[in-house]
Amino acid sequence: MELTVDLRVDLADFSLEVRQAFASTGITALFGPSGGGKSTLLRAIAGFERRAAGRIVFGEEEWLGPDRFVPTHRRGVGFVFQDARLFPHLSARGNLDYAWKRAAKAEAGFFFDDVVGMLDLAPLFSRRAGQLSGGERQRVAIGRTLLSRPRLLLMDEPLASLDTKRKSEILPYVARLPAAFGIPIIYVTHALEEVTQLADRIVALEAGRAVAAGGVAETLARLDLPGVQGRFEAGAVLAGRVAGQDAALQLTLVDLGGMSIEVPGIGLSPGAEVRLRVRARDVSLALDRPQGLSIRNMLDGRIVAMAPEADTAYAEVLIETAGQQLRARITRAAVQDLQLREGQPVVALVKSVAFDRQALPRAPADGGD
Amino acid sequence: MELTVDLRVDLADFSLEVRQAFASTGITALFGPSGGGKSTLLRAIAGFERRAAGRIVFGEEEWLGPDRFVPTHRRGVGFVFQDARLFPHLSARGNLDYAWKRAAKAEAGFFFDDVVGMLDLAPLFSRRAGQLSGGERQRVAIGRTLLSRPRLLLMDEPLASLDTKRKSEILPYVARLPAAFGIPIIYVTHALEEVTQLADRIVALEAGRAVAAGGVAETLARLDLPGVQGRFEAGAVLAGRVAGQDAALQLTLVDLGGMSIEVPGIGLSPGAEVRLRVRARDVSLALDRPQGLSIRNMLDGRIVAMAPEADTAYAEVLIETAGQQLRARITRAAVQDLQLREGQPVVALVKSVAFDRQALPRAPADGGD
Amino acid sequence: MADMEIPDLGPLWLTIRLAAVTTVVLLVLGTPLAWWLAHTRSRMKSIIEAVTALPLVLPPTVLGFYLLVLFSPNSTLGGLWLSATGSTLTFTFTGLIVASAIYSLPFMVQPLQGAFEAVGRGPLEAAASLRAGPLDAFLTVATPLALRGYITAIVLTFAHTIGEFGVVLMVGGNIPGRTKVVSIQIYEHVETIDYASAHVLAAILLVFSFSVLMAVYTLNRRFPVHAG
Amino acid sequence: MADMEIPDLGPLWLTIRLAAVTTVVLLVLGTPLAWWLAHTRSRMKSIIEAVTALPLVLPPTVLGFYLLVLFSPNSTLGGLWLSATGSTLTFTFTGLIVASAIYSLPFMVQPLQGAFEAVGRGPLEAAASLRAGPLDAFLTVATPLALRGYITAIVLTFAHTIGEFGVVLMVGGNIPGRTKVVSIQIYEHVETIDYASAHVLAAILLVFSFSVLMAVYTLNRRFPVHAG
Amino acid sequence: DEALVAVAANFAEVAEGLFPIFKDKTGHDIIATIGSTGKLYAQTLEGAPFDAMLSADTATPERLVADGKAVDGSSFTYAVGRLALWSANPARIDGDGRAVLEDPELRYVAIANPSLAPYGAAARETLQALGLWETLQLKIAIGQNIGQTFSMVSTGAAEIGFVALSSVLSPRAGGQGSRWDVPQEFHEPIRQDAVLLEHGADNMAAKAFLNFLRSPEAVKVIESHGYAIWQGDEGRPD
Ligand SMILES: Nc1ncnc2c1ncn2[C@@H]1O[C@H](COP(=O)(O)OP(=O)(O)OP(=O)(O)O)[C@@H](O)[C@H]1O
Ligand SMILES: Nc1ncnc2c1ncn2[C@@H]1O[C@H](COP(=O)(O)OP(=O)(O)OP(=O)(O)O)[C@@H](O)[C@H]1O
Ligand SMILES: [Mg+2]
Ligand SMILES: [Mg+2]
Repeated sequence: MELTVDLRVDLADFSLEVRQAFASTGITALFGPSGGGKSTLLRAIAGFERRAAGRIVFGEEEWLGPDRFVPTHRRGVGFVFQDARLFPHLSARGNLDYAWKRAAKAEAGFFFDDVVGMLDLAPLFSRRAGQLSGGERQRVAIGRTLLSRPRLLLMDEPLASLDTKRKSEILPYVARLPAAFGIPIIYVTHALEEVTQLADRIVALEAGRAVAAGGVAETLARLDLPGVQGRFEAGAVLAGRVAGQDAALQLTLVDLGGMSIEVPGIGLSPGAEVRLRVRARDVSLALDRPQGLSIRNMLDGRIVAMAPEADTAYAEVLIETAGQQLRARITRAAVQDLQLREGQPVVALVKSVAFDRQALPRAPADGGD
Repeated sequence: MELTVDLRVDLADFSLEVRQAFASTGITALFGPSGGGKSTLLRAIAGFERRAAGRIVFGEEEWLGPDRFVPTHRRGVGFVFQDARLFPHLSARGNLDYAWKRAAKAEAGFFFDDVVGMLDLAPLFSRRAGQLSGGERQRVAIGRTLLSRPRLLLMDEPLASLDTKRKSEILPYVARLPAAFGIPIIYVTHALEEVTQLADRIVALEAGRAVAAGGVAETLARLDLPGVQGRFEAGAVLAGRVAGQDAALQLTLVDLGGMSIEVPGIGLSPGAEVRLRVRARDVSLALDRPQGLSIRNMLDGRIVAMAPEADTAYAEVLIETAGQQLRARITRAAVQDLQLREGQPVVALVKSVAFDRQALPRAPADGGD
Repeated sequence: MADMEIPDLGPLWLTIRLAAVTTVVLLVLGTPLAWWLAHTRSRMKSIIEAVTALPLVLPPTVLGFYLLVLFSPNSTLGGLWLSATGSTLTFTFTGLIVASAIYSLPFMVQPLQGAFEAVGRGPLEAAASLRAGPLDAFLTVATPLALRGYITAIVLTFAHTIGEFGVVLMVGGNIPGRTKVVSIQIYEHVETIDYASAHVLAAILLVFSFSVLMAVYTLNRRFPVHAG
Repeated sequence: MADMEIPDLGPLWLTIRLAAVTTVVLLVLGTPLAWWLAHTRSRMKSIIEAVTALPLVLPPTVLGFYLLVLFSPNSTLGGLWLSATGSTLTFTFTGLIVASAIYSLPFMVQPLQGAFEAVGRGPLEAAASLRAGPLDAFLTVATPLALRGYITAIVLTFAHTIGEFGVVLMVGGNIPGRTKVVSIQIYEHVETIDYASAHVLAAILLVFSFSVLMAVYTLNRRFPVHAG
Repeated sequence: DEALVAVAANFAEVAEGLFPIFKDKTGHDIIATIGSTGKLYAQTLEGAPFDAMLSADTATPERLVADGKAVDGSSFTYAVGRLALWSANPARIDGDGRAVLEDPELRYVAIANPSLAPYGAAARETLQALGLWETLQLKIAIGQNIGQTFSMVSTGAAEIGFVALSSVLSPRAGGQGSRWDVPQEFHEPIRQDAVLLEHGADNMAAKAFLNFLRSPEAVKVIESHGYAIWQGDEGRPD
């Protein structure tokens, strides 16, 4: 069910004004600087923000309208809060049961154990919220929300307090939720890595306005996004199809439409669509194909745009390769040395290890971008 | 003043047992998986944990002993909490003033404006805690703690809720605190990036025990650390001295002891010691020096160790170069193709952009590692 | 100080019944009022809050006097009640309950309101996001989190109703078996210089109340709810 | 209902003084007790909590009687007091304050304890890390965060002391200008069937109390402290 | 039959002694509700189901008759109270009360509230008669009724006080202390009137009880408690 939002929220020194449709499947990343209004938008969608005016429609249901306000518990949204908000009077187990008891249970009961297992919650069962570490609290909160089987999942920086290892365990699970249970997710995060690993679409919020929205690939490829995020993490997303597997070396061959590259093994059958994020800082350029290098992915392409960044050592280079766009971030010194110009053919070198390990299948039902 | 800790804290299902000295200058990263006991240790040092038994000595002062318990406010520690803990009855400004009024003020008053400016707090002054976004709350909390001018600064994941841009603005400031005010910092984080950009030393906590401790370079170079962190972010740290600047191209030349590399301009005068973190995934290997490449840093070295990772596509390669160690993470496919062996001479290719932008001077007074 | 025989315990049971019923009635009525006061932004809030506390400032006998006038079959309210129920509000157990409830209202409402305000919206939002409807969230989240407020409210209401006698005496008329509660009985013993009986009754009352209170507080410690 | 002339207002001022002083005394004594109860892990806690509520369960006059025994110069306490201060506790304003404070203790302690428990340790830890000593943290953090509890406690104590007269009457001896408070005065008017004067005095008392309460609640709304 | 009789608190003990005798004699049950006269009046006015009232004064029955709440002509004086100056300390009062009242060491003298209790009014008249009312003003502690006044004295809070002789003579009081029986010419007689209320106009038990109060049997009991019997306006009781 699609969620369309045409909202205005006026707070003391801040106003949010967003008109946006959120696709009915997959994950939409809500992305943007701190104080941009991400939590406010999420709260309005959940029905926590009584100051919200406008319209919210989810599928056939009008949640907010001129004379209508559907309360949260009737919206069936799940909300993972920035501060976990566990119930302090219940144990971790009690918190999970609370959600589970009230869930709309169509399927069998294995789901409970499933969530508990994935988030490794069993050892925490007997603890109260006050006896959990920050990360543990957040894990319980995520589990609790999943167990309530929402129809729409709103997650406000759910993984910020988790360590990298945990995060990499939980991310794929979250990524599978939309397909597995047919629920869309709106996911607030600061981490571009999470965006590329999870999201099908991005909505970038800045100062209460949606400044960019669309498929992850297109949106990330835009050169003006760094303003939102800082240049360090910018990159582009390549779409392709699994062409083959090398089980021994744990590599997957991905066909980008004519050209192929190797990525660390992702267990997908040939033909599956994949999305690979390449950070601009992980792409090097060469004039010719070099030899004897550990870098094994070399993509022939052409420079389509070049933007030296004033005040820094860098230049952003946009390369067209295999009909897709790739960004490279190299030093201005290298631009000078190699005498790079727009239109010039180059070889883009991409370390295969630079691909996100959890590069994920696009949700099959998703035709959004 | 050095902090030595010989502590035991028994909680319901968890016990912390740490015997560790923390240097009197610079920043020590407290690092480890969620639930490892980082917050518990920090709370014990601050004097919040009455269940702590053992000894804590800070300089000449015994804070905890068999018959001694110095209360928090007499320890003069500043604490940035994982959950900001702003006073809800005060505005942001009120929170800052609260700290400032009670600070031990030796220096002039410009410090207040300094902190406010750096954290960009002025626009938030009139807001209450409930009217701030998650990131804004945390910024105010950091400012509040800095304004109290602690003698020892304890920070519990202070930047987890901040976006990359903000983070990159605040990190250098935090990094400068120990030198500028002569206070040591113990800094809890999950993000290895923050560790390398900030820390002089690491203490890794796992299941309540310190599993690794020492200088950032040595500790990160250890191959067993990935267990704590996940392999994706592992790397090594190179120490060097500024050799020169190229103002036009915004590059700084760093001498690693014989070999030199270029990093994005860091405004330091020649001779200054610097520390550069190189992530294993950013290092490529070549058999010979290649030509026509945008990668400009090529370090001659020798493979000292090689560890293929079972179940993944990767191999970790430890390289000795300029008397220091560098780690490379390349595919096992590349190891095969290039026929790499221990002892073999190789060229390590490091994209200069792969250096952390905020590579920072080591605190001058620091002789700890 | 002559005879130490056990005095008539009828009034004690009547008192316990009165205190229990009053507490329950006030729980039922005071909870929504306290909830409303804790969450409303209405301009009426301060006025209602002030009115809620007013029964306290009148001397009990005087409040009792006004309630007597209000409840009397001669008055509109009392007349309506009489024709609706067939019995009067004055000099009946029902009337005692109504009077006690009015007098003890602030003891119920004020602590509850404070507790609900301290709980805040956060946990309720969390509950709503887990499909708990308002009543569900109230019962399963707000109530346990406001437990300390409930204990305060119940203890103050219950204890105060046990000890109160000014209002009860006036409205109830001290009729044995119907409206003669133990506080009046003790009072009478003191007034009629039967100190021995007064001591015995007071001791029984204190021991009983102490036991109830201890039980309440011990249970509360055993199953604590902490906000921190 | 004859003469509508304004009755003697002396007792009203005395009452207000008594209520104010009692409230202040209880603030001073009740705060540390409530604080201790909120934070202790002592086994004594439940017992002290129960004892704190006990004054309520005795009828005021009866409590007054026992206090009279306790305060009388023939008793140890009363005798000590007499030799130490040169005046008795009975039939004096000081004695009234002590008696009122004992009786109203639960109204002060219980709401405060609840409020302190709701504040929790978090904000206090934050304050300590900003170099605030315990007293400082208490005054600048715990107190404002427990404001709602203070308001409840002060309102209940103040209002109840104004309305109370059983204890006051017994211990104070109703001496004009010294211990004759307005509640006794109204009571007298009702007892002597001088309803007109009773009405006037009750109205004055209600209007005064309502104004004070309104002011308190309105100020509280103007400068609110919310936990959420 | 059964009757609900409102009894002034000071007479409660006597009344309770009379009920069993009355029951033996007539078979009627009397249930007593005890309270201050003012309270009982207000309650009667508001419809309390009292059948008869043993008031502590004469004014209240008169007023009830005027209000139409009591049967006209049914009121009579069932007892006359005796005032005593009493101290719990056996050595405090020696003979005439004047000496102790004038004693500068005296801290407090307790009296009942003159505007509420007839005993209080009598105490005031006594002090006025002795010429001490003005000088003792700041030493007078006032109890709301004669029972409270007795409490004040018996606890020692007030060294002396004007209480009901019936209280002092009561076996409950323990027979200790010292007293001065105030001569009856010092004050108006403390007449306590009984009246049949409208509610009990047809109540046989109530009527019978009022009659019983005047029987020699009852009079004996009443007198034994320290009350006198009203002999009519012409003659004072001894
Ligand atoms: N109740 C409120 N009253 C007034 N202003 C508010 C209120 N809540 C939030 N704001 C302001 O609205 C803006 C948006 O806040 P919001 O919490 O939506 O940001 P965010 O994008 O979630 O940021 P973060 O990433 O830091 O959590 C902020 O500037 C914040 O200060
Ligand atoms: N009050 C308590 N009682 C019992 N167990 C506790 C208590 N506080 C923490 N724990 C447990 O102690 C362990 C360490 O907690 P701690 O908060 O120190 O972890 P942490 O390293 O800070 O983790 P995170 O990164 O998630 O914040 C956890 O397993 C936690 O569940
Ligand atoms: Mg937010
Ligand atoms: Mg922690």
